[in-house]
Amino acid sequence: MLSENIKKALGPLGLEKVAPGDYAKTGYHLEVAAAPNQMPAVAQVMRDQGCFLESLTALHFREHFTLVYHFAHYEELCRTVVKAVLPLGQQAPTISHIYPGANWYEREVYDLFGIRFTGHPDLRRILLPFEADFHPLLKQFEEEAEKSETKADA
Amino acid sequence: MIKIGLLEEALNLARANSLWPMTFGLACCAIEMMAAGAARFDLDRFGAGVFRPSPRQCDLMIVAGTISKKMAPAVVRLWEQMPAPKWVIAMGNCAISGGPFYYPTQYAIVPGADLIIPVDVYVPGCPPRPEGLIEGILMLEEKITKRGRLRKFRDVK
Amino acid sequence: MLEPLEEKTYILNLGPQHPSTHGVLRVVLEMEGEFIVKADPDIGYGHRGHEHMAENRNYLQFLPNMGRVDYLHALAFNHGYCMAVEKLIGLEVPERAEFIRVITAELNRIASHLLWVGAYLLDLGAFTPFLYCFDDRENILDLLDRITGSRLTYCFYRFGGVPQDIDQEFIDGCRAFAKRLRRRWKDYDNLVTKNIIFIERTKGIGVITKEQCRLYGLTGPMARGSGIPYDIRKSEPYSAYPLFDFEIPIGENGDIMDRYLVRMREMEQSLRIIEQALDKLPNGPIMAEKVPKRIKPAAGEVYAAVETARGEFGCYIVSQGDVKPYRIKLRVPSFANLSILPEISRDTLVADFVAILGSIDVVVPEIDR
Amino acid sequence: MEIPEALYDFSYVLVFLVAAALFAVGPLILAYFIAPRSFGKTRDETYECGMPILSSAWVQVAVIYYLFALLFLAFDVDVLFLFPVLLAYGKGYIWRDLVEITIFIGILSLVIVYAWCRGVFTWKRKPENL
Amino acid sequence: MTIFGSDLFRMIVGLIGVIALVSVNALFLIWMERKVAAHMQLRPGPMEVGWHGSIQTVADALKLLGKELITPAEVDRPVYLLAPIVIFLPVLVSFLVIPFAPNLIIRDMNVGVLLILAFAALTVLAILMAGWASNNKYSAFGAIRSVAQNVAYEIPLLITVMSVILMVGSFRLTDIVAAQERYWFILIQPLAFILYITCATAETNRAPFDLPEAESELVAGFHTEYSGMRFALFFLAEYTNMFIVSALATIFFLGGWRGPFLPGWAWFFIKVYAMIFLIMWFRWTFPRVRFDQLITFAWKILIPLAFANLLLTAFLMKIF
Repeated sequence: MLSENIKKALGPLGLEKVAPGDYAKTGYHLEVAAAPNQMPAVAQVMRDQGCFLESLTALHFREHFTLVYHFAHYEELCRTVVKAVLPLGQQAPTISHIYPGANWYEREVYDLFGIRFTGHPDLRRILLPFEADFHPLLKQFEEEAEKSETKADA
Repeated sequence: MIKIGLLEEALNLARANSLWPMTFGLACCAIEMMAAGAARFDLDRFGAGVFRPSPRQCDLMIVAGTISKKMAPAVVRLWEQMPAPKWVIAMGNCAISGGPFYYPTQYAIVPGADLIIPVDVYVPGCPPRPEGLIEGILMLEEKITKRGRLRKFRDVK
Repeated sequence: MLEPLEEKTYILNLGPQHPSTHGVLRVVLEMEGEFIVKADPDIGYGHRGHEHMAENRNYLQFLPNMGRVDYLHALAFNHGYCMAVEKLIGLEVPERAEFIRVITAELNRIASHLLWVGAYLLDLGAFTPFLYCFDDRENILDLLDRITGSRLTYCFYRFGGVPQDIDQEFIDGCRAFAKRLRRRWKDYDNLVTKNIIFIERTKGIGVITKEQCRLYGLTGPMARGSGIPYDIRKSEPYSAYPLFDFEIPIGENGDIMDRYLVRMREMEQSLRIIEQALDKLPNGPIMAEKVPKRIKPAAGEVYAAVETARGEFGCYIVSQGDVKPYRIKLRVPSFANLSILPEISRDTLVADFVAILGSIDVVVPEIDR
Repeated sequence: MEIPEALYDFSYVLVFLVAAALFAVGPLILAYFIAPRSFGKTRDETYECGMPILSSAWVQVAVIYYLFALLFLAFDVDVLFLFPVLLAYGKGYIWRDLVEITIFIGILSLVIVYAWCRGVFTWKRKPENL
Repeated sequence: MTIFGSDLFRMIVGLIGVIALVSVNALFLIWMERKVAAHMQLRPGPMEVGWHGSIQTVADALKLLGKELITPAEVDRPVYLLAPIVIFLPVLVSFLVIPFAPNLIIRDMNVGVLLILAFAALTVLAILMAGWASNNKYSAFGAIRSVAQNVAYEIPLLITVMSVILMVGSFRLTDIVAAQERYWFILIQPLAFILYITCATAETNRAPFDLPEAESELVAGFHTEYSGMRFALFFLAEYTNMFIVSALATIFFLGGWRGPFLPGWAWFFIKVYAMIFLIMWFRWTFPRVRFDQLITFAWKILIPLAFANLLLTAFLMKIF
């Protein structure tokens, strides 16, 4: 079983959480929580296990960002989600030297959230014009408090 | 420079019957624009099927799709590079007003082609059917000649 | 003494308005003579902020957007989003609805592939097959038009089923179309596949290895052309696909020719799926019984993947118990597929570059979202 | 005085050349007067897919073109020598002219064989062994 | 004086005739191209402007006449302005020596073939001027490609034409037609005919060899920066060149004006338009070849074949 192998391989890294996921409900076979600094090591393990990077994105919360990495495998059905909590204003290490495909994903996350990746070879905006001065997917928490739920429901 | 009534009218008639559009698609509507040029709808029937890739050789810019803020300068530049006389058709709701993508906090699109270039004919729809685009081109022809086509397109029953 | 020119390379803009960039892709090429030293795709000219929009609308209001992300295979995107929301709120879809979804999505896949074949040959300079493909495609659009009410940007699936049942006329139309398309393939074979110029232009060009596929996360015909039998319909079965018998065509060399052949054979497989689904079509409701009027899922997250004509579309929804999603990430196939372009276009000629770019089958608004 | 026939030929060619030039210039002048004018900052900018240009188009072309140009020059000049042969061929000598033409073409063919072996006809970004 | 008088008359009538022919022919050919393409593509083509769109191209021409002429700022002005005129020069001169019927020829020169071949080279020059002067990368590409392509295909073209002339022993076009009294040369020179059509398609920049204006790569190729009437002149020259190469094919291989029942000029035009139809057929059927394939095809295959054909012709002439 691939998920067992991944679990075994991730063991020595001392991650926060490595647990099987509820596939029927969330679509994950393995849920992993890691620190951003551990991401290159995790990515290396996933690469050695033959997985590919399905997607990389971020979530913006009031206190922190969460980087979400999805890994899947071509031959075997095993989707692994890795979450890394990143405090606001901090940089995360890049994994684009391990997965070249992550290059664009990290640029997109930088573009939309303003998260910088250390060691990224070419961190430019990708979707918005280069001269744009905002990061659109950052939540406006103050504004949201004003809006009532019923208003959005209409 | 020189305007002679009869000559001008003949030229307008010729212009109306030979509108060469630019190969220029922005989003979903571009596919319907292609469909309008393809076998079933065949814009070439009206002489408007010669899609020229270079703006220098076009008469008609069909703004087919959403204009993003990143794309807007290019649209303006392309329009300016077209030689006069030139016309613009705003195809689809996005090109008319931003369409389904416009809402108060929208950051990425230009809500309407007419904010950046002058538009002659608006063809609504999301996307408009090819028949709609053809109708728009026929309307533009009426606008150019102030009369209508050389041979009036018979109403399809 | 003659001074040598300072720089041998120069910069060429390909796009955003260029006949072969399929919309508004821009590629900045650094060239030396006719050879490409470096290709740097500059995307975002079709960026419409779908993901930002998702956070400002409720679940149902966001549904029409899915038809406009990838307008060529809109129904698969409908499917993926509906599946994700259904998983999130725990909704069972009746079997007949799943069958209808499969039939319409496969028809749409054929339409998408047909458009690709046509547009791709246009890139290679052959104009006529483009119109043949469009002619065939119009037949599919007629069928789907009857059922879904639109030609291109479908918004047909609902949470818990489909809003409209198919009728006998549609079924007969599908069968007639399958017959017609099979006949037409002979024409395509003679006109395109066996054409010596086409073979010369595509064999051994733009080769992608299996390892490259993995590192860049390629999916869909791009990966299958390189010999990776990865198809969500088989490897992570969803909807009614496990009930049908079909194959995943794969290539051997990973060149443009293989990608072309994979797509051509996929159309045949799609026809098989449609015919089987029509044969086995069960009776019953087309809508789940207890669909909540107001969709307000509990806090949680879900990732659902479907196979579109271009590869894996993954819909990642994070809910915080609100009527609006907290975040929707659309994992679109072309984004990853295009990211390999700088790697495989190094040291190629412009003509080959155009051919390689075309073989990726990019839909720019899908990449830019 | 007898006017040589070739002079008549030249006069025809000359008249036609002038007429062609006039025929081409006429519409251009007419168009200049009747066409409207457009405006815009970027109207006179060089077209490059709707983007501002990043570098001049006047750059050194690929070196392979020079190779082909040289090859062509050598060939074309030599092939021109065949023209007189065409008119004289088959008049008088039985086999001698065939042998001569064969030798001539044979030598020319060797050029192609040589260029082929040296890899002129394989396009690479940087030709190595030339 | 009388000779000169009649010469002057012949010159003027010929000139008017040729200009009329060039204009009408181009209008007709463009219409024909659009109709042929349309019917091959399951669509009707121009229909609404005149009967079956028959005056569509007149409308196009008038429109182009009333179009603004933009001269981009960065161009090399004199060369840029001269190019559309230069491309038009060889077009008219070539008609001087083409025999449409036994007596329907403006000036029967003894160097007819050479005249056409020599002036055809001017087309390449005009394309190079247009592309290079535009200071547009796509145009420059188109121009350089065009030159490389034209010089590569000129040699096999020359050699192929030589094998025909070898059999006739004259550069006079009427002599070549006269030599085909018993049989057309296509019967004894089929290989030469195929070679000639291939090279002629390439020389006129028609698909599948239309690389100088390859739309999907180079936008509009060497005339990307030309608008209105200037662009129309390039178009006009292209279609007239198509007529000229087809006329030469008719003269060299299809027996010129020869044919039963109908008058000579009718046969001539039937044959020419049949050839043009063939070239159009190529265009709407084949994908475009890649540039290096195009060049190496000429050097590796066409030139050796043309040489072989010439030697074979020379050899057979000695035997029979």
